[in-house]
Amino acid sequence: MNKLLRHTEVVEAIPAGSTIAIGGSSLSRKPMSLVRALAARGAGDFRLIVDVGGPEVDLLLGTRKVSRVVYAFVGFEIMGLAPNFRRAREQQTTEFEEWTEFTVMAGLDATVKNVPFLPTHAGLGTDVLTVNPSFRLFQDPIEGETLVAVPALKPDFALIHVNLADPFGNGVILGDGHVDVLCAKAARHTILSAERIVSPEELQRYGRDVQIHRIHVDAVVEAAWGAHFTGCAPYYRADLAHVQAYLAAARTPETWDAYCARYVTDVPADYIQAVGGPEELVGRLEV
Amino acid sequence: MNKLLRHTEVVEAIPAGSTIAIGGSSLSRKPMSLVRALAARGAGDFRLIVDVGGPEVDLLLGTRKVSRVVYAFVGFEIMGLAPNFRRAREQQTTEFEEWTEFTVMAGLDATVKNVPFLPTHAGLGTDVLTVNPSFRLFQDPIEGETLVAVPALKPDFALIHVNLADPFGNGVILGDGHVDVLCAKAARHTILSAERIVSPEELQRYGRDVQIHRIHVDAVVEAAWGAHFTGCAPYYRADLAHVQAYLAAARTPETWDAYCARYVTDVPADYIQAVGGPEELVGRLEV
Amino acid sequence: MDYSVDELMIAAMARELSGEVMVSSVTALGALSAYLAKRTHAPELAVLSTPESGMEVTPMPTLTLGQFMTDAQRGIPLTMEDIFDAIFLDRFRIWINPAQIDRFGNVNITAIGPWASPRVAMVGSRGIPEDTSHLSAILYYVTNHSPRTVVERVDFRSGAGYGPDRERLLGQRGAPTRLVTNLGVFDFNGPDHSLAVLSLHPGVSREAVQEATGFPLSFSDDGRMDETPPPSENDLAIIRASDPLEVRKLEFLGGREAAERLVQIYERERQAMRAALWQNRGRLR
Amino acid sequence: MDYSVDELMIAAMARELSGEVMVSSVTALGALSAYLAKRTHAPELAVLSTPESGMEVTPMPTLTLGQFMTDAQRGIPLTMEDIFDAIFLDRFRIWINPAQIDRFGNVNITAIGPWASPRVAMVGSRGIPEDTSHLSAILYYVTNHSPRTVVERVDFRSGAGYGPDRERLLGQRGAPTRLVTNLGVFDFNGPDHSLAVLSLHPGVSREAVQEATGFPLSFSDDGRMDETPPPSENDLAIIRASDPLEVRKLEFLGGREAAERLVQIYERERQAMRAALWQNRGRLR
Repeated sequence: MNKLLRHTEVVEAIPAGSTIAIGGSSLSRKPMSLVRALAARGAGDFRLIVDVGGPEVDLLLGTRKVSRVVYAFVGFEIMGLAPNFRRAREQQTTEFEEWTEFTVMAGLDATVKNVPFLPTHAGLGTDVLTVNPSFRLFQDPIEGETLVAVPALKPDFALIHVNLADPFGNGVILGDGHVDVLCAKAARHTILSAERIVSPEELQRYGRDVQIHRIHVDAVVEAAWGAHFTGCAPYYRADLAHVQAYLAAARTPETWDAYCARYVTDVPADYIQAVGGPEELVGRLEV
Repeated sequence: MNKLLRHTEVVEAIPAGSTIAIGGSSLSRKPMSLVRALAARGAGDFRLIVDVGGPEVDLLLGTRKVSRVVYAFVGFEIMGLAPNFRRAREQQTTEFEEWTEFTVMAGLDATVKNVPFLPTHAGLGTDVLTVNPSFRLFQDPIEGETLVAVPALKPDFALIHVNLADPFGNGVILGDGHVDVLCAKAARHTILSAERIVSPEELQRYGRDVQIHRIHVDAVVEAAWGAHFTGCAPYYRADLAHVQAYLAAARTPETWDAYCARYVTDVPADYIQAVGGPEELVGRLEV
Repeated sequence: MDYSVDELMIAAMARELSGEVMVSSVTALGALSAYLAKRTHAPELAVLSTPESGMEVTPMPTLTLGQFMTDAQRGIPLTMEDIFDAIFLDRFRIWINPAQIDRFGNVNITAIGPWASPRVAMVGSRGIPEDTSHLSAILYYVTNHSPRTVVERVDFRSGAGYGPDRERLLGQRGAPTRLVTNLGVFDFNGPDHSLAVLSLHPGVSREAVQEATGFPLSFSDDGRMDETPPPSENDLAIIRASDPLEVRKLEFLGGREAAERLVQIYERERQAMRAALWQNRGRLR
Repeated sequence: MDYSVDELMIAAMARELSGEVMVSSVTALGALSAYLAKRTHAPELAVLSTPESGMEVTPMPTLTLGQFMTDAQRGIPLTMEDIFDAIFLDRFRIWINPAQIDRFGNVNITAIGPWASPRVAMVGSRGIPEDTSHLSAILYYVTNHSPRTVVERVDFRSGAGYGPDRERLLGQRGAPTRLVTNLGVFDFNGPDHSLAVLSLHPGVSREAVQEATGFPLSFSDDGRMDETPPPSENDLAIIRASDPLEVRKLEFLGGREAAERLVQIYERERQAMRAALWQNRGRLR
């Protein structure tokens, strides 16, 4: 029942070509240590599913690990556009499919509910329906209204970063939950990274903040600062200084390669030291 | 913004013929004080929607306030069958429509999601589909599978009993939530009864236990012991001694009339005294 | 070793549970079999204390205190959505005790007689249709195996057994897999997926079980019938320690006798819970 | 009374908010207009501190601290499901700032140029399709009204304005109702539901706004154009007290200047939050 693994063990268990749903939302609680471990390995061709994506999508695109992205949003919020996402979209080096926030949720929920689709009005009158071939208009069988059929999204894996987890895979999320519960339920295999591993007894003190249930979880990785450079409320905020460095590095291939060598490829295990060490991080990011 | 009302004011605001969804589950956290107030008034013809129903449905049927019931279950659990429900079903004095636990949830959720139906496999191969004319089989537009279309359930009112509420309609549920959040969202008007009214500041200490949000709530009634004779965890358990008295009373018209005179019709305001007074209730029911 | 039929059934039911799945423990026999399985061969089970909460607790058979137990033991609160999602994802198990079960594993908790004009209106299908369209293990038990409970054909299908509807619409999803009664253990591997005896309880003859059944039963071909293994000493110790008030016996009693026993248990179970609660005060309530 | 255009816009935006609805406050102008409305004419608003939580807080415009604010002020945690349910039930309002808005209120945050081979790939439609198919008030703002932002026709419809698709599929559900820019306030009551001027900000001429707009604007028939009411002294006091770091100014800046200001605010906003957090320690974290 003990599901504790190392980053490398988890990453080796994810085959190239897998469809991977990623939790978090833009600059909040992205499973960045797992994503860096994926970005550092050889084979990729991952098919990503994100609702509100950000640095995780951008980093995997920038390290050429992605063949396809289903997304409602990919960006860096107030900090601007996602540079590698933008490049891949404009140069058409990767396949993209634009969904919307609720339809990504509905697609995951359809898988959870074991139905081929869920219906909605969302998307009607927009060009999402024009460019996304997965959606289908249909007449509902009760009232005859025209609705959008949102097809089931079926991730092989989900990557989710939580505040606390026990070794069995129960996870506590203290801040906003985003779509993480849906990702965990919909994926065939769910991998949690957690700021801290605690005993089941301690974890069960958190009541309804225990949002991820072990019956949906396959592996747990301990990862202090595991969401960095996104934030992990209420422990630490997003590191906008690092975001700026990232955005600057993404401008040219040379600076990008240097960024990856420093933070991703060569020293993934020493990432926390590379970004300044725990003390400096506490000083800059703890609230 | 202050939504505090008395039982009588609330009950007067519910027109005869209304469709009423009722929260709670069998012998747990049924809004019995509101139900007694409804049972004590003149006109009825209510159309009830319950997922797992119990004493609330039975009492309203026994006092002839109901013209139609949508239900997945009506019973008294370990204590046996619901006597007035059983009688009304067997004597066909009321219209019934049998649904299932998830399909009642899906029907309410369809209303919340503003779609005419939601799809499911639940019910296939059972006689629920044979006897319930509201369900429709259809071919899904993605895979062509045969699914059940669960039509939207549209309650005019929802009655929900919570542990704590603030005067604006935010409500705390400490034990199991049952389908109460769905009822509150789906109904055009939601009425909360609460064991205790607290300030917003106190209520907001409860984090994710604040399950009912005021944007979905129209009225709040203070009702200590408001779920009696069902239970309200973690405050008090179901009163099985009273259940036995209720079941015994329901055996003949005379004893039933006496029960109603004592506990429903004549003295609804003095109900807590009629069942023994707060001290005795604490002694028997607090855990 | 002395044991009673409830204990034999609980041990037999426990053997059917395994895997990292939520297990509902609504009835006493369900709760005890889940807990016994978890304490013996299946520690990975996620046993619940109520129909929708209390994951990771030690279930205690109870009449009214499931949610209090969640609190006392800091069980993980769930939602109805969590429960049905686990059902749709086949990560849920429940022992269901129907009023009627038929030759092909259709079950009835809705009505005796026609639905619209029932001779006895029972409770309504509850969540059985969801289970019998999704789970890969559908588990039934009956405490009073008789021609009135194990019938040729149910009056109403609250849960989908085998038959043309299943073939056309569901396939194996949610098909019945086991029946444990006070006489034996059964599966649905007889002709056309009909009820077949897997084992008979000690002292139960083929004739006795056939007589108690409303249709011709299938027996294994070699004429030798396995005997249901009795509960071990360890099984019995676990069962009795977790149900000192003997809530499990209620499911075998009828009418007045059940009512009297029930009132006694109802009074006493609060004491047990209070002791547990006091150990865990301090949580925000 | 001195005020700047951000304050004028916030006051104009606040006037559009009322009713017992959740109000998203993702952007600084959105947060401040929601809070101003709540403090003045619409105390019933349920203002959020993040896209999905913190109901019943005092929103503070912030770059990274929304969830911390929920915690500090014990805001009510919500789920994404709660948010979209509120949208589908028309109990939600949000001020959206699109990259492009066109004559008929279609908006674009997805791409400049064709979707499949964009000149500029932006962010993706996010939740705008949900809003523009369900809400009875759809509120847009633009801080740099120009022929590149207020255009004849958007390159991509991330949100549904008026047009044949709406007529056929949506009717009034989710139709655009207001646009507030740095030049004026607009609705969609021009010919065929096209953009029409409701009021111009003090000092803005008809010619100036027409010149900044990529298509012929509708003006009211009598030739007299209302002037947008300036923020009151009370409005200004509320705005400035709730945004002492002037996060609201960032939305009017471009490139390098924005980046520098942003770093300063980012450092300082933590101090403000820490002070608030310390007042509320003790909650289980």
